[in-house]
Amino acid sequence: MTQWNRPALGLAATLTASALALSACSADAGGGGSDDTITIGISLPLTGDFSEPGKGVQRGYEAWAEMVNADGGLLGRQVELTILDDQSSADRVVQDYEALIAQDQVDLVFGPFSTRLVVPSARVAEEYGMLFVEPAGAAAEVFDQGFENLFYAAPAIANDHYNHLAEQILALPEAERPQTVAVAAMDDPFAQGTAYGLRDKLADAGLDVLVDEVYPPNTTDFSSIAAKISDSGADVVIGGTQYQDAVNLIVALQQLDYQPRLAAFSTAPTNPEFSSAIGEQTEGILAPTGYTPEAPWPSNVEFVEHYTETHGNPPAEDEANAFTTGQVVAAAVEAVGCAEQGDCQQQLIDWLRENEVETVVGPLSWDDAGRPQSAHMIQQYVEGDIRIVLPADAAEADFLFPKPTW
Amino acid sequence: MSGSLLFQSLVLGVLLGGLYALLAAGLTLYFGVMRVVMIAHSAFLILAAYLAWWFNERTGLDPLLSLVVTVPLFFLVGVGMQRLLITRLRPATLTMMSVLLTFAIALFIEGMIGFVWSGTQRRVQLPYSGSNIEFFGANIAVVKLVAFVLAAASLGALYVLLKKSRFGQALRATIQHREAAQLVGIRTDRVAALGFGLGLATAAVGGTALALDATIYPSLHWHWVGPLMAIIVVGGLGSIPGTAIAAMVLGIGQSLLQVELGTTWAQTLFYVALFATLMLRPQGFFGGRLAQRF
Amino acid sequence: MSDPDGLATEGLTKSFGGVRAVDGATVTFHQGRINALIGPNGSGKTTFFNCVTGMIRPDSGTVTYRGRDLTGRPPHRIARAGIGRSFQLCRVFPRMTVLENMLVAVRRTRLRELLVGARQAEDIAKARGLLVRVGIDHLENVEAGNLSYGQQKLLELAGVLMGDPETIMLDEPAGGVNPALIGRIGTLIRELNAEGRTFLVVEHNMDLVMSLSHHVVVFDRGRPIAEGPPAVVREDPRVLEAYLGV
Amino acid sequence: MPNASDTERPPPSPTRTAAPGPRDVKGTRQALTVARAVKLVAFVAGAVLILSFPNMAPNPYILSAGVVVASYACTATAWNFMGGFTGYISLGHAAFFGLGAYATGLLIRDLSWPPFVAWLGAGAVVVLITIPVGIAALRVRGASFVIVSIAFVLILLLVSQAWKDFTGGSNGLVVPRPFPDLLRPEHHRVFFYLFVALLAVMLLVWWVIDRSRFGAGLKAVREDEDKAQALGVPTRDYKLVAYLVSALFTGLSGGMYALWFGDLDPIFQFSILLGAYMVLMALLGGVRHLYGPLLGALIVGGALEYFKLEYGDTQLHLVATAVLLGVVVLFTPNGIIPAATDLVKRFGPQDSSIREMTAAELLERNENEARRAADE
Repeated sequence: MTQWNRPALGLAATLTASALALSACSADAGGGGSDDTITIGISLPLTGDFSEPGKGVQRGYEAWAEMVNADGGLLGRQVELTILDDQSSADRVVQDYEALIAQDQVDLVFGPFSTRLVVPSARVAEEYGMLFVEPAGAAAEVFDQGFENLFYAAPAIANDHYNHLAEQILALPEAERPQTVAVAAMDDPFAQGTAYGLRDKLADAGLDVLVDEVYPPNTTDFSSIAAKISDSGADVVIGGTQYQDAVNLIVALQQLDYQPRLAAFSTAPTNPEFSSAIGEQTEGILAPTGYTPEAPWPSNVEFVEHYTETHGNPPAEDEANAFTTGQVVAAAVEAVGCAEQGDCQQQLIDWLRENEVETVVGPLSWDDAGRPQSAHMIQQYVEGDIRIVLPADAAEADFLFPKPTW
Repeated sequence: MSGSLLFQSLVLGVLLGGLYALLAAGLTLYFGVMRVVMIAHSAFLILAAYLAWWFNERTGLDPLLSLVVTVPLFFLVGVGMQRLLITRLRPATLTMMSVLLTFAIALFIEGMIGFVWSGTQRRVQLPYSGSNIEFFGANIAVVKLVAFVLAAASLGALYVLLKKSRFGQALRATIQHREAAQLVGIRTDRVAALGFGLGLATAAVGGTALALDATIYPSLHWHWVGPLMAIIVVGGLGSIPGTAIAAMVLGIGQSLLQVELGTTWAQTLFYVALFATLMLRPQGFFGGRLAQRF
Repeated sequence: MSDPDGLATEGLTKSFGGVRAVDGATVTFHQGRINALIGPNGSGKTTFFNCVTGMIRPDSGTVTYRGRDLTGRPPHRIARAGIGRSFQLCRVFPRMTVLENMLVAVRRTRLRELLVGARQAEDIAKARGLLVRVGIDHLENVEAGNLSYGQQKLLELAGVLMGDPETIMLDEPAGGVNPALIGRIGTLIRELNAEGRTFLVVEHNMDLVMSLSHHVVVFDRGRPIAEGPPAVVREDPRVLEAYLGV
Repeated sequence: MPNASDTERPPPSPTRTAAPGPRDVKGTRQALTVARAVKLVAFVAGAVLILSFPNMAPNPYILSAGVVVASYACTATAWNFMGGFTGYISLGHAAFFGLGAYATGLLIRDLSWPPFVAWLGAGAVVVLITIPVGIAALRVRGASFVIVSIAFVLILLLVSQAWKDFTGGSNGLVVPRPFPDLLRPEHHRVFFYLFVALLAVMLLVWWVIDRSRFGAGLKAVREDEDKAQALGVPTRDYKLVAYLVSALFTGLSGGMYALWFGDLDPIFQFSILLGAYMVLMALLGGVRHLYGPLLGALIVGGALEYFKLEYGDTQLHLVATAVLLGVVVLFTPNGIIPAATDLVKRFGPQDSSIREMTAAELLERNENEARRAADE
């Protein structure tokens, strides 16, 4: 008859054990918020679909922390980053922020990468009353969720990234102006936001959209999408891309010998690995950017100098956006004079609503929903280097059109 | 859909179908000799692709050369797996438990790949990645053609081995009727181990072919395991020719549907075919009569 | 010759990959009698048996029982039509006790009857009665996998009886058991037949077949080649040829 | 709650044994009472521990980890309605979890149903979708069934990614909070109890089926499907009902998860890994036992959450899960409950087994086994 009660006994034993284990492991944590340091919790996609930009953001955050600490810290306290890997998964990112806030008792949080992960994590932060400044949630949807704690630390939201390029195309003489467009976008609010912003402006001006494809983030085989684009022979190809998908799509297009007159891809071309990944055939490829290392803002000069010293190359956009996030939060903390959970967070939020912050991407201010109020620039590969070509007043090189063959 | 696009898709479909056929043949081998559904087959496929990538990354040599190492290595791993793991399972629950065991192996490989090489997407960079040749108006990427030729040659070699060699005869006899094969003096346990090794060797070849033109990441194998499983059920479990035909048909079908429906919906073709097979002809469409009982 | 009350097949055919295991078998079994089905190895007896009991769906032909067409019906329908069967290599539920094995065979269809406890007093009483009858009642709480092969055979027979079948099909009841037990099984079959149950027995043990059965059907190459009382069949030249010629 | 395991004996006849000769009836009855008392105490202690967990949890994160473990316990127990009773191992139960979650979210979003009405509605949706799938999947056995179960998850993953207008595609679906006014820790607390209540219902239903005639038929399917059918058990219908019950409860767990978590992502909802966790938890605990999956969920789920907290999320989780699954399959396919019981039996002096056999029977059994081994 002993057989009867084993399960129940085992159950009780396990329960006790796990309760003890959980309580025990919580005992040694919770010490994060000690007085000498300011701990900042971050969750980033260090593996998974978004790992390339995720690591860029990590480098930016770390550069910011090093510079702040070298400078004496925030409010005279050293800054310490706690970075968790969310594997590009929404479920993980929520648990990560919950752990950072409730378990580790971090003083501040910074946002994760990619719009898909920003929305769930912003909700956790809001429910704990935390200020949430983020480097990557640019899509329009992010700002329609009614968040009161959210600020995007970049010049403009996704749909406006290509505004300068659209103007430039539409200003071309009728005979030269491209007539047809092919669009392929990742099923991701940011990637789609950028591509659709440009697509809609061109369509409104009378260009024909011949191909309009969407693919899930984990897609790796682009041969059929490329076949469709190639078959359409569109003048303009717009890629709503992150990183690897752009590389794959471009290689697949090259395999089909498709030669557009203008090619624009979001995010990927700004990555330092990009040109070797597609076989150095980058000439003429366009990308929007909110950042250029050449920008004259005082903090940017320092940032570029420090970053180039440590990494050997100037920072790219992801790094800069992360750095900007740090600058925005730091400005609020210094102004309000506190950095801990509780009422302090609301004071930080209120301060940011009212004030403008000087950053590496220029002065930033926000509307009530946290939308930044500036504009993006357009970059292009010219003679092997990526240069700002639009708007004209910031241009480092001339806009190259039509695009040379790849 | 224009004619040229149709033709282009057809060509892509044939290239893809060849790879499917090789990989599904491997799966069929395991099932034939051991009644084991080898979930980890595509995990080994991705592992081989990673090894090819890593080889290229380290040495700068063509990833195809990694075959010299991976094929014998995978063959031995296959023999070892059959000998040390599969035979430990009780015959009564072999089929079910082997699914779980190979599933665990698949997870293990996925985790180890992620641990060693991180979850970042990888792609072999070759000087000829973007090159193509023209074929009656369709453009065929050189890398895809190389992959197809590799797959077709291996499948052909496998076919000759099974048809002509004594080992092949023993293997086919074991697949058809294990007990009868034992009665005529075939050492079925050894044949099974070699069959397992051979199956895994197809994964090595397939993985290398895949690495030429695909972006790889640790969990990619799930995108292969579903279609491959569907192919072997549609083709009739245990029938290699049936599997090859099903692989071609479904590969071409997928490629054509992609144009109209997009990549994601097109993949559902495999599962629609799988469910249709179960409802209409559970024993598979191209021979094989083992499905229902196993 | 045809008995409208009995089990009969007409032109039953089943092939496996080109080999006709059962090839147009037309057989009528005598109701109320002990029928035996014999034949050399590979003559299609077991496939025929499986076609009749619904384990295998025949390619063509019909199975009728008491005027009802049972062709291609699932096994549980055939069981519920009153035909119980045993398996060639005796099959019991190894990790269930002897009594639990018996209770599986209790047939109920109404939801309320299905959800009540499996151990209803009436069922247990009936099961015990049958276990007493086959002589393994002292083992009712032993897991069936721990029984000897002979005991498992007896349990299987008792399980079949739980469903009160009018016709009982036994696939090699004497296979692999010791002579003493063969005698016991033979006696049981006779007793049950005397109570009015029809038997259809596939058997290799010629002594048992000849002493037990009233009617013998001889199979070769998937179809009956001879039938009749044991004494007649034994002398039939076709039967001798089938057995010796292979 | 008594555990009607396979070895349960009816209380009125506790003295029937295989061993011949008289037994001490009084002693047995006393042992029975003691066993019952121990069992009752253990049960109450377990229940109290579970119910007081939210109050013992030192911070909301631990509480949320508790909710995750509770949801694992629900899914593993729900899985066991199919896997445990019939022996049909489904690696694709995440499909029902995801379906329940998405159906709940979509009923709230598109039809504006109240959250918990939508949750029940989602259960009905899951059952409706499962009927044709079950009919197709249950036409085959063994490995083919597993293939179909995996295919079902993969197909739903594709559909949920591709059908953007309906499911939100890869962006996922946001499910509104059922209790918008609750603070986050309170929200966790409420859902912990909701999950525990769902689990209690499942355990009750499991117990009812386990001791019923229906359950006896299902277990017969697990042991030998052909034989069961030959005895008149309508195996297809039985399996289908078990499959539906299992899918329903898995779907309800998924729907509850959706209400709790709020953000649905196709890749997580329709994840093979989640299905693998269910199998691992149930097998580890023991599929033939009422509390097996729950025990497995506490061990595996607790370990998962613990390691996540201590070491972050690394690929080694996958490796650990894989190794554990491999070890369970190779060495304790019946789970730790029977293994522990056997261990206690072997070393414990107290237990004079009911299954005690005479020497003759033991000999016979050994011969029998040897014979069968020779046959194979």
